[in-house]
Amino acid sequence: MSTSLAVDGVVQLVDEHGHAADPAVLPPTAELLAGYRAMVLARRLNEQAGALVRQGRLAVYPSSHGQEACQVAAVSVLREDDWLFPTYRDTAAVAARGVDPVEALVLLRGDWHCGYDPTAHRVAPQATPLATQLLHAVGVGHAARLRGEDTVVMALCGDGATSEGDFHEACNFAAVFAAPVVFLVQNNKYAISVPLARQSVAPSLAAKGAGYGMPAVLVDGNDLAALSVTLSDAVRRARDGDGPTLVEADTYRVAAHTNADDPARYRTEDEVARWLPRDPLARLRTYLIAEGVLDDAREAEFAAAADEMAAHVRHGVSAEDVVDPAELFAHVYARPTAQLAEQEALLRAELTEEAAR
Amino acid sequence: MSTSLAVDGVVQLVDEHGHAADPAVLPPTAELLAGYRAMVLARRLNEQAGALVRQGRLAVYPSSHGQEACQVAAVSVLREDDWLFPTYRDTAAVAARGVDPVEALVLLRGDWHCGYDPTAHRVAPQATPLATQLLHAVGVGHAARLRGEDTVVMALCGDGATSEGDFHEACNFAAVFAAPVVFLVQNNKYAISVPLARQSVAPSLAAKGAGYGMPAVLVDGNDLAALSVTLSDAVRRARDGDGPTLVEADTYRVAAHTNADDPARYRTEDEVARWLPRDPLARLRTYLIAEGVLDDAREAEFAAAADEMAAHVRHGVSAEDVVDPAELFAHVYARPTAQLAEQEALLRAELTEEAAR
Amino acid sequence: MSGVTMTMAQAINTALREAMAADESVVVFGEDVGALGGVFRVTDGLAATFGEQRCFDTPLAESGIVGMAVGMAMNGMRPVVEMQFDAFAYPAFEQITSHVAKMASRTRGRVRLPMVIRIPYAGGIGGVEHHCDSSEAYYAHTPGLTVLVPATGADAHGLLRAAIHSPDPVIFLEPKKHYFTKEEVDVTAPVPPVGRAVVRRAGRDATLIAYGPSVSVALAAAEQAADEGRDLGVVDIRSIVPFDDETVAATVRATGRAVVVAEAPGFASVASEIVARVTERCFHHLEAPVRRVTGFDIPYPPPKLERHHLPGVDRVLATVDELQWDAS
Amino acid sequence: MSGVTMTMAQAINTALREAMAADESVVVFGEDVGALGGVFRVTDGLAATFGEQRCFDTPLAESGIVGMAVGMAMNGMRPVVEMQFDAFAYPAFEQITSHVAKMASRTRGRVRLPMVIRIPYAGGIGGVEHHCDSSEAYYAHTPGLTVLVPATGADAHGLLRAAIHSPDPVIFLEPKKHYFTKEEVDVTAPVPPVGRAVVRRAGRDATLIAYGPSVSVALAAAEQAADEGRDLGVVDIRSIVPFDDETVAATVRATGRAVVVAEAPGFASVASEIVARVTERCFHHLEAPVRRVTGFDIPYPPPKLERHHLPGVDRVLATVDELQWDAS
Ligand SMILES: Cc1ncc(C[n+]2csc(CCOP(=O)(O)OP(=O)(O)O)c2C)c(N)n1
Ligand SMILES: Cc1ncc(C[n+]2csc(CCOP(=O)(O)OP(=O)(O)O)c2C)c(N)n1
Ligand SMILES: [Mg+2]
Ligand SMILES: [Mg+2]
Repeated sequence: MSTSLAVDGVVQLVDEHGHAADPAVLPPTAELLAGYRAMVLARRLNEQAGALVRQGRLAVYPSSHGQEACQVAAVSVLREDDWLFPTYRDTAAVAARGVDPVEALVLLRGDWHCGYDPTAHRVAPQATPLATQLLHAVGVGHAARLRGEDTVVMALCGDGATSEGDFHEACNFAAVFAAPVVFLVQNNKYAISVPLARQSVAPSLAAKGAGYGMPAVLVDGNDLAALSVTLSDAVRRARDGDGPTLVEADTYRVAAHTNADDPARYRTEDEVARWLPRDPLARLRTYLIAEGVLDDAREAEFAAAADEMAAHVRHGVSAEDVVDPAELFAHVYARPTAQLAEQEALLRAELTEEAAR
Repeated sequence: MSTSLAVDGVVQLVDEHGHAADPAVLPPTAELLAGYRAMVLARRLNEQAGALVRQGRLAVYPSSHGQEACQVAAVSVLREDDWLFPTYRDTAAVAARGVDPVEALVLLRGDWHCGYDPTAHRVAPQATPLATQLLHAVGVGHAARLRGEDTVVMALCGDGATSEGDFHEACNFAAVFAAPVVFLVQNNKYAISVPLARQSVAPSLAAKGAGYGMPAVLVDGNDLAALSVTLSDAVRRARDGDGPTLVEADTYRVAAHTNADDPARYRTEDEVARWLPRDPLARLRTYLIAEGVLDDAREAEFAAAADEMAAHVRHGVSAEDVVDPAELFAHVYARPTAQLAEQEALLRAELTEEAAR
Repeated sequence: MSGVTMTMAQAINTALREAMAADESVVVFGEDVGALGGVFRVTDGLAATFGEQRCFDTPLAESGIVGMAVGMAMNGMRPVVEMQFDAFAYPAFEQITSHVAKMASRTRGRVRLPMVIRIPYAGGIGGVEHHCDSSEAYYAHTPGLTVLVPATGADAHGLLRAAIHSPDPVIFLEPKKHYFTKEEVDVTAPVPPVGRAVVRRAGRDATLIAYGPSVSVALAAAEQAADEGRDLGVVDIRSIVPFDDETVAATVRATGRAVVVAEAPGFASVASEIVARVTERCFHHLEAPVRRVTGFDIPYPPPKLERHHLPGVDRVLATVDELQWDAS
Repeated sequence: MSGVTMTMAQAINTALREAMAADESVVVFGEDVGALGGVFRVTDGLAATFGEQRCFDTPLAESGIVGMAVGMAMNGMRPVVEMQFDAFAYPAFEQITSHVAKMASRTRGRVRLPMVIRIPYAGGIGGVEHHCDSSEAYYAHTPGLTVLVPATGADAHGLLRAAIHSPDPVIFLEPKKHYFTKEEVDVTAPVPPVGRAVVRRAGRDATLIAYGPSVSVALAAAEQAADEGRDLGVVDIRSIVPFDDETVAATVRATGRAVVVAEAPGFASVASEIVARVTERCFHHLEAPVRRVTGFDIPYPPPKLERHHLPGVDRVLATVDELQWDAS
């Protein structure tokens, strides 16, 4: 669809009042309803994880509150054999992909660096060093192409991450090799405390696409319909061998960077308040109710699913699932070196002694 | 001048036949004549250095043959208190800036890493690690601005270097801080053996400017007049506090990457031959002769200057100007550490013993 | 001592303030150092006090930050930049090794880079991956860099003043587990010299050699050993480069036994270097080989397992026990 | 031995060819590795033989090359990438330390990265700045990396086969001064194991411990010492990580004296590590402290001065002379 590949202007299909200017270009209603349900779960996951942090049961949680449309759309446009490359903020997307959120939260609970099997769901570990994972995404995509597979890779990053050299190298490699990658930049206006104006003085982050010879789209990141259509187009191009696309999602980080952050130091409550009416859930809800496909029963059903997921998360995160410290040595090399075996033996002896005391 | 800031199309003022479509927009003839003279010297320096390599008196020389218009224009638009950031290929530009070419060739003769005083001429050391120097250029410019100085920094790099993360970070930092930097990319179509098509599939390298919110210009890199006008405009903008400009010079590396290179492995003689008629010296010569400002006497005068310079280079490069090995320890820290003093003593003792044998 | 009680973060903040007040050319920049005052609040209030020209946020790019600092230092400024966490300094590695470390040598001393790269460093705070690396070996191995690691608030203050004053580039490693440790700091004390270790505790039986976050561990171990009748000295290296052979070797010669304590993985580390150079210098005074208690040779563990990795008092004392006491 | 005379560059080329022929998932990429065949011609003809899908040039960006290799290794390939010169691997340092080294641990072994990073390495060729760094310490200190350094054509061939076959990421350091050294290489010899040192020369009086470009120096020193009546053994480490303590310690215990020879600056280096671990293991067998002959702690010198920096036979023998021969 050509509208979604227009660089000038923001692609928006459902406005903040839940109104669709041209319902004909919207995804099927069933799809939107499923997307709404997924956003309800994503929001609940953000809330539940936040609560667990306040209770001291999670060390830290970077919330995607306000960005749920991105979290859901990034995943819903993928096939099972496609890959997702999420960041630390994209736990909800990881969960939407089918990864048990309890496994995803292992990172933030501090048990291990990655709690799920990346190959099982084709979800890379949530990346902490900014923009670095975008290159891995290109490599995964290029490898698939070399084998003649039509796998597509969805690679996420933030507005801040676009300033890193690795963002540049990833976009350029993807373009030069026509790698099947969709770069989704969630422009939530902040990198911790640093506002967008300090990352870029370009008219948009999508404007960077031109420099790579890559189609780029600026889309309302709180409009699930617009995101779905735009990302689907981009995925189709990638799948067809037409190379990567850069998608900038115009959204907002409603919550603090993490619980450890103090946004009062760098932004006003007013600013946050101005974004609340653009909430991705509210507008789609309005639209779906108006369309007559969302009613109280359905809402209750979704809420129940969210409750169930939240209960599962609460229970799972609280379970004392202690990792054997010896595992620290187990994976460094496929076969532990003599040196690591020695160090493991030392630790084991200490632990035995500790236990005996 | 607005034409020179147009992104679409290549800025060209004097075509390869020496014809100027609109003489009114050309720089003053005296300036062009001086530029021609400087190109004659630059070409001669390239030739002389090449000869010294063949004679084994220089280890290596990356020639800017064919790129002399860039080498000269990059420098002629600068004020004495501006800064130049050259690469390994820009020895001719360094010399055009007033640095003794013998000092510049110290690097390639293997005596030291940088043979001239960067602060004396405001010429940074010729950079080897690609694109890294562009960030230094931004820093030098930003420091000047913080002190209220109107210094401008001319930062050079090649087409290959634009793929490096540091290129991206430098452009972005410069744009965000409105630093007084002119980025001049000499797009000579190759990075050693790798053709432009492997660096970028964008319509031009100038297209990258948009992603930084930076004006960008594509200019005929073999047209000294066009380069002078374009770069002067960019320097003026920078000086006026209007921030950086990206200038892509469309040129060609006529010689091998260095003497150690074998271009037959990756490009045809035909391709090179197609570029020869676009030679920067020939066209300006034609133009200046037609204008009646260049005659045999002048040419002889320029040739004599070139001869003199070449003789100076031959003589200087051949002089046995041995660096005291103890200097290896002298500059690592402002005050050598005890450890380095020990190591220096060891070396001195060895040298004394060696001499005694 | 006319000290004021403050955290290490405040001591560093104070040093920055003093340096900025004393010298217009001192500028502070990095990620989140402006309005936020840094994720550890080390730069708190500097932008407000000195203005956005003197303390400012940059785009999110570490190579960019260090590279820009190089240029500013080339042009008369004294930049003090912050890398947000140890592992996030790695994108700047090329700038650090190929330029920060080499510019003075490259230019025969004509261009020196008086700049400081501050790095919140090492573990012990339960941080997730990439937030707890001990990266000193990378810098210490790179000639041209000065590498300082304070262990106390007073040294954090004093050594940072010295670092900013230095004509050479300094990697300044701040043990983040001590950021909020309170201590009496005399900000009027003379600026300590770069390149001098300090004996934190005298001891006759054996010497513990430590730096940064491991100094407090070594002191606690010495305390406990004293209860058990063994008199351990503690040397705080403080300045990894330049290294103070004199102080360290003198102490080890006196005791004949030494253990090096450091958080970083031991292989090809600063601890290896200390073992090697102490042994070279004190060989015939040694009753036992100099031993190391370091982090394991593994990537930094997840928060819940870090206590197993980090050198603790027990592991230090167990190693001291192995120093062949029967032999002497 | 059914050997063929070839240069080390050809030996590596042969190993690449064999691996590519044997396994479709082996791909080679980097800067100038395609049509040009690499600036040292190590990848000569691979693109022609195996096609542009299997051997190709990338945009000029080292972090990009390594990062893309990580992704390809995550997805079933065995990438073998070339960094054009040692110092040009530094832009990839973050990818190497934060991902290449850590991916397996991060994912509890679920994602391993069978990839090789080939680096033309060290000095002795009169290269300008940034072309002669000895960077092994950076990699050896980083847990999760295997670090191999061949000293001979046969090992270059054999160890590269082993590296490509390894389930773990390997940093493969190729001593560029030997690229054009000719040697008989038996390409049918069994692939050597990773993690084993080799005794290149037996010797009773003292042991020279070396790797990569320093092995030939150590052998020449031993040769000369023999003329002077001193019998020096030479151990070639070959595999810095994993390290073969057994072979090294056994040899040193037998001689009681050892000198480590390496080009890299000595401070916090692999040489420091070897001194430390040999001393820890052989303390009571040592007649003298283990000594180091390394590069000075300075940035790599300009071409005309490099001979003063690099460990040479004279410096090695002078150091051997200092191993307290009177004492025994
Ligand atoms: C290479 C690197 N540098 C610094 C950091 C520290 N850091 C973590 S999140 C963050 C801000 C990221 O902003 P953005 O990319 O916009 O993503 P968001 O957090 O808004 O989702 C920073 C600086 C990091 N993780 N990696
Ligand atoms: C970071 C880095 N990587 C690799 C190299 C090796 N190298 C030297 S020149 C060159 C090609 C540069 O091409 P380009 O930027 O187009 O400049 P040109 O040589 O054409 O002037 C390469 C790959 C280097 N100097 N620095
Ligand atoms: Mg953001
Ligand atoms: Mg080029």
